[in-house]
Amino acid sequence: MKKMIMILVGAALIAGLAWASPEDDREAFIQYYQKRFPKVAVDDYVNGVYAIDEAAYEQWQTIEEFPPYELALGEGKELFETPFANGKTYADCFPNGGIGIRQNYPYFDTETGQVKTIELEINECREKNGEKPLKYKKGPIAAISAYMAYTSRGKKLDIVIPDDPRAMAAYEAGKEFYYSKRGQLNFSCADCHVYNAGMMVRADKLSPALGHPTHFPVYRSKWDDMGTLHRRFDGCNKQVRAKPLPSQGEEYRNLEYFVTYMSNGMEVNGPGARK
Amino acid sequence: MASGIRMKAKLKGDTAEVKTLMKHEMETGTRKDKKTGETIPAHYITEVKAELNGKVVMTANFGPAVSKNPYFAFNVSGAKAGDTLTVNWVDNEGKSASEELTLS
Amino acid sequence: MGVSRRLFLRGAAAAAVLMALPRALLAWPEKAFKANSRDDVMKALFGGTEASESSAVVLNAPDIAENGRVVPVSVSSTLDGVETIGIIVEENPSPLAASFDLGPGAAADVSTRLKMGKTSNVIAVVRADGKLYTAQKEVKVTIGGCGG
Amino acid sequence: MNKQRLIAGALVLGAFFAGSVQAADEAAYAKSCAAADEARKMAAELRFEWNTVGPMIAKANDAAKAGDFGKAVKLCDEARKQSEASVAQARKQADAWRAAVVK
Repeated sequence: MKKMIMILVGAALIAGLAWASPEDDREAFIQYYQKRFPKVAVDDYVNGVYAIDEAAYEQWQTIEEFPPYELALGEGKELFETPFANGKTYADCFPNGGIGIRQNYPYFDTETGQVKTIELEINECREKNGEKPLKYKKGPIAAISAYMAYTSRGKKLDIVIPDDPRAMAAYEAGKEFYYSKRGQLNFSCADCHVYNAGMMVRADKLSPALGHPTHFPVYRSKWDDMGTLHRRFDGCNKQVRAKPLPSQGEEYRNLEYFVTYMSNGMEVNGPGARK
Repeated sequence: MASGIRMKAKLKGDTAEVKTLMKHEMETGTRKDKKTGETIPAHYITEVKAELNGKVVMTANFGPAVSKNPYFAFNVSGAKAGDTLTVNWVDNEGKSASEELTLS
Repeated sequence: MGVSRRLFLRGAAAAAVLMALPRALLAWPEKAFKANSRDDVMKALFGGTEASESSAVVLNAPDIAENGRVVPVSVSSTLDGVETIGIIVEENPSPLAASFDLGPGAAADVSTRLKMGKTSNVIAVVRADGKLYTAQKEVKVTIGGCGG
Repeated sequence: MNKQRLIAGALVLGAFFAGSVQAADEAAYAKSCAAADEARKMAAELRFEWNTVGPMIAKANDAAKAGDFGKAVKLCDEARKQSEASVAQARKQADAWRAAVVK
């Protein structure tokens, strides 16, 4: 199935069909939200659901006075700076010593032909230096990633799709995932966070997809804990009664690639606090 | 940070506005372990003391209804730059932690 | 048999708790935290239930809690001589959530975050110069899980 | 004497009958759950498995262990139906998603 889609994508590209470019996709995405919520400035979408929910916004501001993720930030900084057994540190694995680089993730690595997320590279760094990989959804990796995001606050997401058919295929695969209905409830990501953003599901207001990836990892009150973007993907998939796919597996990384591209140009403001 | 207490303070005139966040589970004693089905014993901070230059200015008594990783903010008058502000907590198991900062 | 055994067990558990309490904790108002009604909390913490509602007590809490696990609540007062502030969540199994004893220099202005099991009145009680003043507000709690 | 023999005969026959019913039930369970497993495998390969299916099959296996093959068959039949529905979902979405893209 997947192969067939790839071939189709490839064929379409070669045939030069009127295929929407990622940039067309992104512009259409923003226009959609501007039409739907005319009073909300595009830049405000970095605040997630709080951009479209005034009462909740105030409560969130109260929490932000001393957000619960600050504990994780302290832990993350410590972990980030503590050398591995071989004396090297995370800083040795990343450009600019890992500081202020979150806005460039995820990126397409033309060498390995796959999408690299910051969490994936944190673990690659560990393994390269003889350390055991961390679990991807929560705990130390969320703390380290939170710290790295924090050092990048205010920088604008700059996701690049290089001139490489594999990169385009990864983007398209992420897009396909985003718009495909899944699970027993037969909902796609877009059904909730695009077409029903702002509507209530039981007691919750559905957050808009625009700006979603700017504030991860997040401290969620529901978790009483920090979690990575893929932990949230996992939760969303479960909510529509689909079996979640592996964190940092190809599908979720491609999904992150697409979703983050849609928020290109928006400021990194992670880590975030959410209910 | 090893104490698991984060503190922030701002001096406005002679008033210090202090905010603290304390890492603690705050177990209510009514939750059940999902795997074993056993009740998780209550474990929560009972008392937080705030001291200015070694003198107690405020004591907060907590029950298990205070949220996980408790937040506690308060204001102290008669403070000036260079003063030492200390916050320490004790929990129902007798564990404790302490953190201090110098006002500036 | 059943009853007396249970009584005995409860007694034993209470004794165990008391023994486990470190000395520094003796000031912790255990009775008030164990009380299960607003009036019992008032009696245990303040020695009486007679209180007047006062606009000099300001209680800040959301109309609708985003998540009952983390409800921001703050209490301040313009009254002179504030000694103690109590925060009661009426519908919680143990209504007293927190109390604050103010020493010299402490302002009557405290903030914290509370767990609320369901929609409930939140009551701020302030003792100033030996008298009790209150402010209260209903906070709605809904449960959910689809926030982003 | 005759009567006794009759009773004994009836008992033997009854036991044989019960045994064969049990064997038939067990075979139905094996068949139904093998079909469920296969459908589930297909859904998983397409990455479209529903999270309702795994627990259902686990429950079916528990029921079979406890000897309740009727219940096990019911659960496996439902698990197979849901897996087939998710495979159909995957096939449909392979094209349908394009129509949902924001334009």
